[in-house]
Amino acid sequence: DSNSGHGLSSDIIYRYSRHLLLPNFGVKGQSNLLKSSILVIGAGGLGSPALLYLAACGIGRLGIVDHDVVELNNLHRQIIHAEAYIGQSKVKSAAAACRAINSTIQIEEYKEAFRTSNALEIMSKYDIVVDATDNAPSRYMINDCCVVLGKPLISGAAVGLDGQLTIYNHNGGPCYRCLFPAPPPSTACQRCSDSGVLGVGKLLPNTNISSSFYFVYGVPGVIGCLQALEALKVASDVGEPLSGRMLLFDALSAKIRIVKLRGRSLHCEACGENAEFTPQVFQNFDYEKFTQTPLSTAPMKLKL
Amino acid sequence: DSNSGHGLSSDIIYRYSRHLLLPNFGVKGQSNLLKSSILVIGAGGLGSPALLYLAACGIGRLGIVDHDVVELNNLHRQIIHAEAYIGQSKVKSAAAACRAINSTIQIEEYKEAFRTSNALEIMSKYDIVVDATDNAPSRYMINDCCVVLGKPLISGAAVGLDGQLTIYNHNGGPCYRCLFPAPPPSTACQRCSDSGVLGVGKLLPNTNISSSFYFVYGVPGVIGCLQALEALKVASDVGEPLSGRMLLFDALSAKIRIVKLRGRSLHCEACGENAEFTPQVFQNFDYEKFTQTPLSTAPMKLKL
Amino acid sequence: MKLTLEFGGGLELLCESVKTHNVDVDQTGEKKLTMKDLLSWVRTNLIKERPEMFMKGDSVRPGVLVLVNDCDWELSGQLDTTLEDKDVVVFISTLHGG
Amino acid sequence: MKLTLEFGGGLELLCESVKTHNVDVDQTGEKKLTMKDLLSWVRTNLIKERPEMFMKGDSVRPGVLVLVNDCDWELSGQLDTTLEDKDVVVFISTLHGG
Ligand SMILES: [Zn+2]
Ligand SMILES: [Zn+2]
Repeated sequence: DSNSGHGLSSDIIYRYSRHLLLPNFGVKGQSNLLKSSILVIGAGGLGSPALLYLAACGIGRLGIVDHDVVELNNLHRQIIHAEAYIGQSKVKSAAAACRAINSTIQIEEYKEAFRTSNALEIMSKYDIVVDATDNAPSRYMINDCCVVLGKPLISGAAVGLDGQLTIYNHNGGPCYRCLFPAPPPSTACQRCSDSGVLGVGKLLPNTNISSSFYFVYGVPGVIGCLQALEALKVASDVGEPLSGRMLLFDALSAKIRIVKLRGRSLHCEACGENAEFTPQVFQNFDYEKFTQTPLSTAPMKLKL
Repeated sequence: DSNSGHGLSSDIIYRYSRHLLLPNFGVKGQSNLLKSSILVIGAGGLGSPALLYLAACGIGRLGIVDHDVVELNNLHRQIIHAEAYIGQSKVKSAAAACRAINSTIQIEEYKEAFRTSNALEIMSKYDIVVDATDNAPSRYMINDCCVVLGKPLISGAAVGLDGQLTIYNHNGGPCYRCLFPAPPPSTACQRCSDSGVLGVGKLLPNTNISSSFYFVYGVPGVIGCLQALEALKVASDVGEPLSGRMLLFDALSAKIRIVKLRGRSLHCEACGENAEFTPQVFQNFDYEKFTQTPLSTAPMKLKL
Repeated sequence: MKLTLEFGGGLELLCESVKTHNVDVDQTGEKKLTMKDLLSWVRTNLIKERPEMFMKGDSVRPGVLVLVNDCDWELSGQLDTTLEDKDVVVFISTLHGG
Repeated sequence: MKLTLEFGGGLELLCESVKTHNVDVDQTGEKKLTMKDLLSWVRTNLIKERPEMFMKGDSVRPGVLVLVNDCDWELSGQLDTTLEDKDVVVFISTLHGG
């Protein structure tokens, strides 16, 4: 591979030629991507498309965290996982898929739950964090860790017919705790597999089936794609990232709206003026107790 | 694998358990999916996510048509193709990826251009057609073939910052020719690789970079996901498919709007009352001449 | 005063699964209608079950984002925000799933 | 008469890349403004280049979809469609890429 002043080999130039053709992006923008590192927490419904697009686009170093194992009943929508990996870690499976589409980037595997005990060490190695998890305590923990370490957080969520996307802790914008200082009641914290914000029993009978399909995979697919896009904007330092704004996707009425959020709160316990959220405080914080919700639960069983 | 009255093996039940939990869908809906067959024409930017989600969801038989070969400069956004397939047919590559995530479905490979000479024979074997191609003559040809054979057509398109999605020739709704009886001027027919409806020179300088990213992959990712969703609605015969309506995605303003289209036109040359669009007429129709645009062109080269 | 109220993120389930409500809210006297007034109107007239999933004290429960004309209500004074005819108020529950 | 005009699918490039135009179109006499009138107004006032990419004869060129208040103009009478104050008219070019 020959270099000709711009620091990119001819293979790299050919691979990303569509990027390089973009004005204001070009070699500089692609070099920024290749030099940047992104940590994706969660390799499920949101993480699947996000990881594939991030690997394809040429993020230099990609970290993947998940403690789960690939199960047959994940495969109907977690499109990054191949059958050959059933019973093996989701991280190993996702990493193999990313390497297969782009061997020129570095992929780091964390086959463990993201917890206060390992969070600081893992996250400190990355520039940007993508939250693709599925429960309330993880969302608070990831936010606080980003604040402690000063990392921008690309946060996506999908339940039922609704999707949400924003960037926290970036460019003077708010963090998750600025918006939601107190945790919601634990009945509103149910996990993805429990089918909806207010419980499966209420959601489904009132939902028509075309909506139900979105529920199964449409919303995570779309939000996961857009999470990768926002991460790319931050990594390449071009474009206007979705900071201080939130994208709300309503699949039922097929509406996307972007709303303006408050700025960073002076009184925020994590990022406010008098906040004392040190690494030490973070490591001793009990997120399960705070949200009254476990970090992981046993999967639901189906009997026919 | 044991059967217990509902005709689905226990492995199948476990794989699709999230689907089976949906009311109004359940075993019947999943059986419909497993019995149905979908032909996806084009395994590029739109086809990549569409094929992965269709395979994952359990469409019984999936056909893939494409004459192209995987090239290194496809990989930055055509996330279905692994490096190991560079230089091999896109169909072979896409089929391998689909089989890897779901070996229980049947996948049929057509490593050839979709042309009037083979179109009727190939398409007649499928219930539903997904148009994921990138040029005007193919869009007219696929439409006409669907009309001749009476197949619903899930049509997606993505150029620059815009995406469009609708179902043609379904439930009394219009076909592509009902909407667009005459082809657009050939200067408006440029291919995806030529960067935009009105040519690369005009589009890019006026486009900011955050938009340019959508151009690279955001729009095809989102539209491809939604094409799979609409195909699923038709295949399972539940929900309200996007027939007689069109979804317009404007990535710049992050807006999705759904508009109401005209009904089937009595005067349509393909599907109208006095139309004589027989298989014979179809096979002799010159789509390249009609649209003044070639079915395929040499890829653009980049020099730095 | 005519207002459009929208519920999302699951909150619509508290009002019979209807997401959009075009409502007419009476004002008493000369005083402008505030978000505080509106919340109590919503609780009385729209919330059909489990009001504790919508309100806590005289504000919304934790985890609910309130938007007045597509802007976070923190920017317009929260409970003291005054409303105008044809304003659009959105109540959305933050999501955790993925 | 106040109208909102939107251009998409690349047609915005003919009007200096501006997608949304809030315009005020004068009516002459008592006659209602029709889409035919509007097209000629747009051609004169908004289209800055290559008018043949927008119009053909006195209608839009093939491949352009026209929507009046989110409905295909075929449903309202095409060129004869009469417009009301605050109507939204969208011109969108069909896309072929993928
Ligand atoms: Zn904060
Ligand atoms: Zn027709």
